[in-house]
Amino acid sequence: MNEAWFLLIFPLASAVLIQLRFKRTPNIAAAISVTSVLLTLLLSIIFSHTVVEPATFNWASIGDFNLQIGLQMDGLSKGMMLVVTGVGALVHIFSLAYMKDDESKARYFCGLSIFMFSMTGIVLANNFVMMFIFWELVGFSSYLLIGHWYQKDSAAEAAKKAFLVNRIGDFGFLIGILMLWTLAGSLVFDDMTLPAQGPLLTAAVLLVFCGALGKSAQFPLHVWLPDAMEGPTPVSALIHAATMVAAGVYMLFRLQFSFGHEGWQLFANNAGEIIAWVGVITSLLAALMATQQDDIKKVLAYSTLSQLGYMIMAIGLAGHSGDHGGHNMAGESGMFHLYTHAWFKALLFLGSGAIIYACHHEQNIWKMGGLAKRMKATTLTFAIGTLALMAVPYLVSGFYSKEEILLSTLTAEGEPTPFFLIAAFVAFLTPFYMTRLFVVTFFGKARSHGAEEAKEVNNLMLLPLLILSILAIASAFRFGGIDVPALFQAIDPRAGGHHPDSRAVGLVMGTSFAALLGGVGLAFFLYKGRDTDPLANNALFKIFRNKFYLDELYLKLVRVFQDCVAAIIHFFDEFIINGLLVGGLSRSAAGLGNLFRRMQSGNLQVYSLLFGGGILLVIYLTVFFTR
Amino acid sequence: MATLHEYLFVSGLLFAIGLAGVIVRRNIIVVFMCLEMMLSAANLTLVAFSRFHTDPATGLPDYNGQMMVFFVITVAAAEVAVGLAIIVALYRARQTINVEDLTTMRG
Amino acid sequence: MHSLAFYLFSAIAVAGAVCLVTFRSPVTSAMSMVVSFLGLAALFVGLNAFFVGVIQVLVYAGAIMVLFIFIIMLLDLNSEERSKTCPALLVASLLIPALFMCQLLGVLQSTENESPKALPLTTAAAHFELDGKETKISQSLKGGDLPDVHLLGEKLFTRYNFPLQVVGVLLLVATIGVVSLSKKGSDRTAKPADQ
Amino acid sequence: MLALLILLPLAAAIAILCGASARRTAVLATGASLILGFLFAALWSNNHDVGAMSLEVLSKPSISLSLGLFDGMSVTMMLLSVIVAFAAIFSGKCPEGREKLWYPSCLLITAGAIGAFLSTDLFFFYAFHELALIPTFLMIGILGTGDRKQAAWKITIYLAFGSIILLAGLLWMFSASGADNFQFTSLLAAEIPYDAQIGIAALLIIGFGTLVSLFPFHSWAAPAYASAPAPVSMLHAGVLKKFGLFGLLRLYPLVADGINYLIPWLIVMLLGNILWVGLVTINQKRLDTMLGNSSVMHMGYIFLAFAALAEKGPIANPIAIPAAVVLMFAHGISIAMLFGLSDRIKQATGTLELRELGGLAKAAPRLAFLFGLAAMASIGLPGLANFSGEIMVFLSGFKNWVPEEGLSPVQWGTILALWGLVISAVYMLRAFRKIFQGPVVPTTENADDLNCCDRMPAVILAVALLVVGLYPNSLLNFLTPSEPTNAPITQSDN
Repeated sequence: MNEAWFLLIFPLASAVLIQLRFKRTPNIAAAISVTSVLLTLLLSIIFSHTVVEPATFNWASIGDFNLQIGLQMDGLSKGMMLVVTGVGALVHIFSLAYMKDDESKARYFCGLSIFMFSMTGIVLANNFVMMFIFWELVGFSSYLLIGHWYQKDSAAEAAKKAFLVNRIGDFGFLIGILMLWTLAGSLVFDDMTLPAQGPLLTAAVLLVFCGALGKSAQFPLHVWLPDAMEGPTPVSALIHAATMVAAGVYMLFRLQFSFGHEGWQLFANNAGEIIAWVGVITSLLAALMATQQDDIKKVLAYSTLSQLGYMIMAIGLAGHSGDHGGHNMAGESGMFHLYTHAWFKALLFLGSGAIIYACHHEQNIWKMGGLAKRMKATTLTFAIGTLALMAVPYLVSGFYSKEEILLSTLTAEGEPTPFFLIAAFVAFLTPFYMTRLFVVTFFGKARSHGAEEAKEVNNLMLLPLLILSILAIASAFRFGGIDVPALFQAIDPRAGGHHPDSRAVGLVMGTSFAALLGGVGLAFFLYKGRDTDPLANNALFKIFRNKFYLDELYLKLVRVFQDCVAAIIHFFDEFIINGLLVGGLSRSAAGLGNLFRRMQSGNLQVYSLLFGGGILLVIYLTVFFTR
Repeated sequence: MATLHEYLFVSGLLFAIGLAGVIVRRNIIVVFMCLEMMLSAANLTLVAFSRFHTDPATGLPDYNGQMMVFFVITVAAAEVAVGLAIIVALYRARQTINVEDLTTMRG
Repeated sequence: MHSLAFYLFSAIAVAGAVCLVTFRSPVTSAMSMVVSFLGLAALFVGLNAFFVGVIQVLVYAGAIMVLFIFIIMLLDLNSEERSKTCPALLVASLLIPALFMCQLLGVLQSTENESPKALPLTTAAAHFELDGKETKISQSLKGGDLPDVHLLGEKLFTRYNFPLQVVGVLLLVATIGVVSLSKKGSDRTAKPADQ
Repeated sequence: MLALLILLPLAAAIAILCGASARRTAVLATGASLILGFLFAALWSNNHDVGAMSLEVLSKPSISLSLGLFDGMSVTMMLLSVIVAFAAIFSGKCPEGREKLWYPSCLLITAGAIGAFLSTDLFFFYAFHELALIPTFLMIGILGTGDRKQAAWKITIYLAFGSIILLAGLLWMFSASGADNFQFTSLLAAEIPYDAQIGIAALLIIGFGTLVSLFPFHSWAAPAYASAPAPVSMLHAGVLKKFGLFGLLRLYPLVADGINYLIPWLIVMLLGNILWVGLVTINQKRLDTMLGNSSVMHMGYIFLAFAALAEKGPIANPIAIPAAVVLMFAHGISIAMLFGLSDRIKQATGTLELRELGGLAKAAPRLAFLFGLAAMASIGLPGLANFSGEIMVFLSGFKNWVPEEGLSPVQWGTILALWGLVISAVYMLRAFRKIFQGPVVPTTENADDLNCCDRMPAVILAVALLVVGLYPNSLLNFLTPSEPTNAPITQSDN
């Protein structure tokens, strides 16, 4: 047996054990879950620098048709595994403290283990069917974890919404898989051949992208992610910031990666264009919405959306960027941003978790304030995360990856495209809303009882925060013989040796630096020392606050659809099919039956008469008629 | 000598008379007797064929037909016994054996 | 059988049957049925079916008739009242047998009539010899008699042995059924069916 | 040997009518058939000749009572029958004093279903199914709930209508084939002229389709299942209904061209099942009618596999038949589990109205877990049997896609049918959300959870779902004619 299977077996075994045996002993359950994730982390570290044979296992076979569960052990999956298990392990540890007193702790850890199992499956999948299987399972574990506090209506609704929205994306995803199966000749990534350009390929790529649309919460299917913040905060950090939502990006890049140097051609058509536009629009809308959120987790959720939009845009631009010595700058920069973003976004979410925990489950930033004095270590780590998200030049990892994405939005001649302009505007909005968040939360005076009583969280929570803040700074660090991304097997566009001309670099550097300064400065100016949001009554910002009324629109659409269409169909079903078709049939049967009933007068003489007539008829038919 | 058709005609006539009786009579015992008449008429047909279609091997009457008659008579005897017992039970319960009053079978 | 005897006995049988249907009193009906059955028995004998003729007399004219009359007496039945029969029923009761007769005549028209062949008694005797030895049947055949009962008995106990036993069981079941039906005072008979 | 599977329930039914302890006898008999069923399946995979028997009942036309495991499809359906039968009889709660109707009826349905799947003679194949329908009507009409009289009438009229059309089709097929007996082997060896095939195929699709609640002949199913006692719903929706699909797949080679001609119609009908009935399902306000409609809806996927099969035949599309059979098995198990557990919900809370329920997971976590498992299976969550079937159905739809020719009706059907995945998720999650999640309401406050005994049938069904879901080859091994090659390819060349 291939030892790589243990990557899947440990979390699965943990989930099964907890469900079957340790439901009543939450502490043991937690211990099992943490042990399993630490073991997989250890394995991932070992595997990342050894050669592991690919392993396959026939899952469903009919004649010479095989659906396999197979493990892809290349640089991309190994690097992603390190991110997944790394963030996973830290979140598990954080959860030990955060969920200490929860009454269904065992169920929580069981859900986490299922999630680790499914996410590992997505990362290691060597074919599309396997990826789809784990894709669905990830959605399911997310459903479980969002709905952890299922007795809250909002949590139950959010879990349902997440699952359903993902299902809508998967509808397209599966069609795309089916089409690519024939077009590329195989479902196994390594066996695929690049199909010829044409409308079918464009359609197939777009349909596959639908999967990413749901899972990575891109516009217009982004609505589930902010609601998903109803789940416990560590879950938000693990699933809804660092790993699961990145699965869409990972899937698209895996598809591109499996075609090798020619992979970019997949996106060298209208599909790539559309994907890039979807990404950049999501990025812009989410950033605008983030500027007006009051819930600390919601701000972070929208910022996640915005960053995912960046990544998706980069993947979509792969077709423009082309091949440079075996590297595709745009696609790789998207993947690289996924990698750096995972660490600092997990840090931010866990940090917000610590704050929420300290403030007795208060999530509104306007009811916090002054926390910098009371929670020094948390403030420091949160600040590092914020800096990374703002992409402060040269200091933090976020800068390097965002720089690469912005570079890839330029044309080959270094001219700015519409993508660049919008992305630069988002780069201005990001520091703006993060500064707003930071200033309101940590400075000024405490605005609620919970915030006044806040005190530093315990070491079990601080440890993951510290590790993550180190990674948030260093994960993109490549200097003087130390190459952290290589250590993590991360795809790094800077490793390709492709050097854009200095004019382009200058343009990007200048723009992003200006955007950063502008954003931070404006936010400081607006929010320093405020108790309420000065922009709250502005009509434009109201739209942002209300998420462009998209939720309401969808709700209305669904309601119209459900109430009208379903009612019409129900009407047809009841009256046309049931009433006329069947009713007619049953009425005629009943009428015939009535006629026969009349004949059953109970009078023996009539019976014998009929009997005699019957005999005559039989004789007639048998003797005379046939002749 | 009488021919086959004559026998069959007599048999048919008896059967028809029996059938008419079954239809028209209201006393259930007489109806029953008419039924017996119909059975006997059928027996006559069987015996006639037994005599006229002789066994090709021996030239003697075909006794398979008469076996049938034998069994018909036996079953008829059993039928009469049970039928009359039922009539008696019916009469005890309903105080009538007029078929027009016995309409429990009405649908 | 001479045609004259055939016509005579057929007339008796038919007349008995007509009386059975037409007489209003059940006792008279029963008596006319006896007459009819006796005529039938004679017809059987005329067809060389002596045994069947005999049991027709014994079983029908004897046992069954007695049973009928016994029951009629037991229940102390009166004659049917007049003119309660619905005329449509009356017409139908004539029409259906008439149609039936028409059909029968049609069939008889289209099939070939047969006259009885004389029974080749002496030549048939050879078929009933066992290994060249004479049997009772072959003996009486040679003697010019038709050993009706022997021939029937041979069939009955060889080829029709199994049906015979089944009929025996049937009679047993009928007997038990009759006993249980006529048990007085049991719930089944005491309870009116729908009153 | 195989006759034991039919005789056991029949004998148990007679024994119960004669006064044996009802529940114990019934459970013992079905338990024994469960074990026997697995034994036979194991024997069959070693050596395909397992206890086949044949008894000639009528010589001209030759009709024999022939039982045998004709192929892997029969084995799978036999397994499904014994599993669901045991679960249904074990989990059913008989009303006081009605044991002599309840258990023998269930046992008769079981015997009829198993008989139909084991018959290798067309006549008894049909006759056993009819045998199983009679107690179904009785149980719905006498022991049902709600509007039981009307539901019983509806199902009677519908199924009688379907059966008559089916009978006409079968007789036509028999006479057109020129076979001199009703054995499947001799029937399938025959060929039918193309002109007759279309008519026969249409009759078979309508006849079998009505029995499987194919749109637009589906409206008997939901009210009947809703008012039937739980074991009857489990047995009928889980097992007996599959008879129609089984028959279509079995007789397909005879009318291959005819069905190929009718594919566009078939696609429209199956999309009616998936999309139309799916939307009707969303609109249901009660759990039982919702489950009834959902079982109708899922039949569409199996018909989709059938359409994919008919497009190019079983050689060009080897996935279609196994896909259909796996999905039949999976759906049978999952719907039986859902009906069984919804009965428990009713007993625990006294209602199945969705708006009167809520937060039941608090009082009855085990019930919630098992129901959630079954609901997730029905949605098509990977790792549970339904997904294995559904993914293969969808793959079979695209197996013979020729991109140059654009999308054929089957591919369009597959694409539209995929939307059913969203629809089923909508109604199932909504029901789960309404019943088990949210704040606790008065009806669920003091609800009882499943006890050890109640859990057993559900656990057996859940294990079956998990085994086939986690490792579909466990079932596919029965269904592949030759040994699978171990070559690491995911698809054969197109």
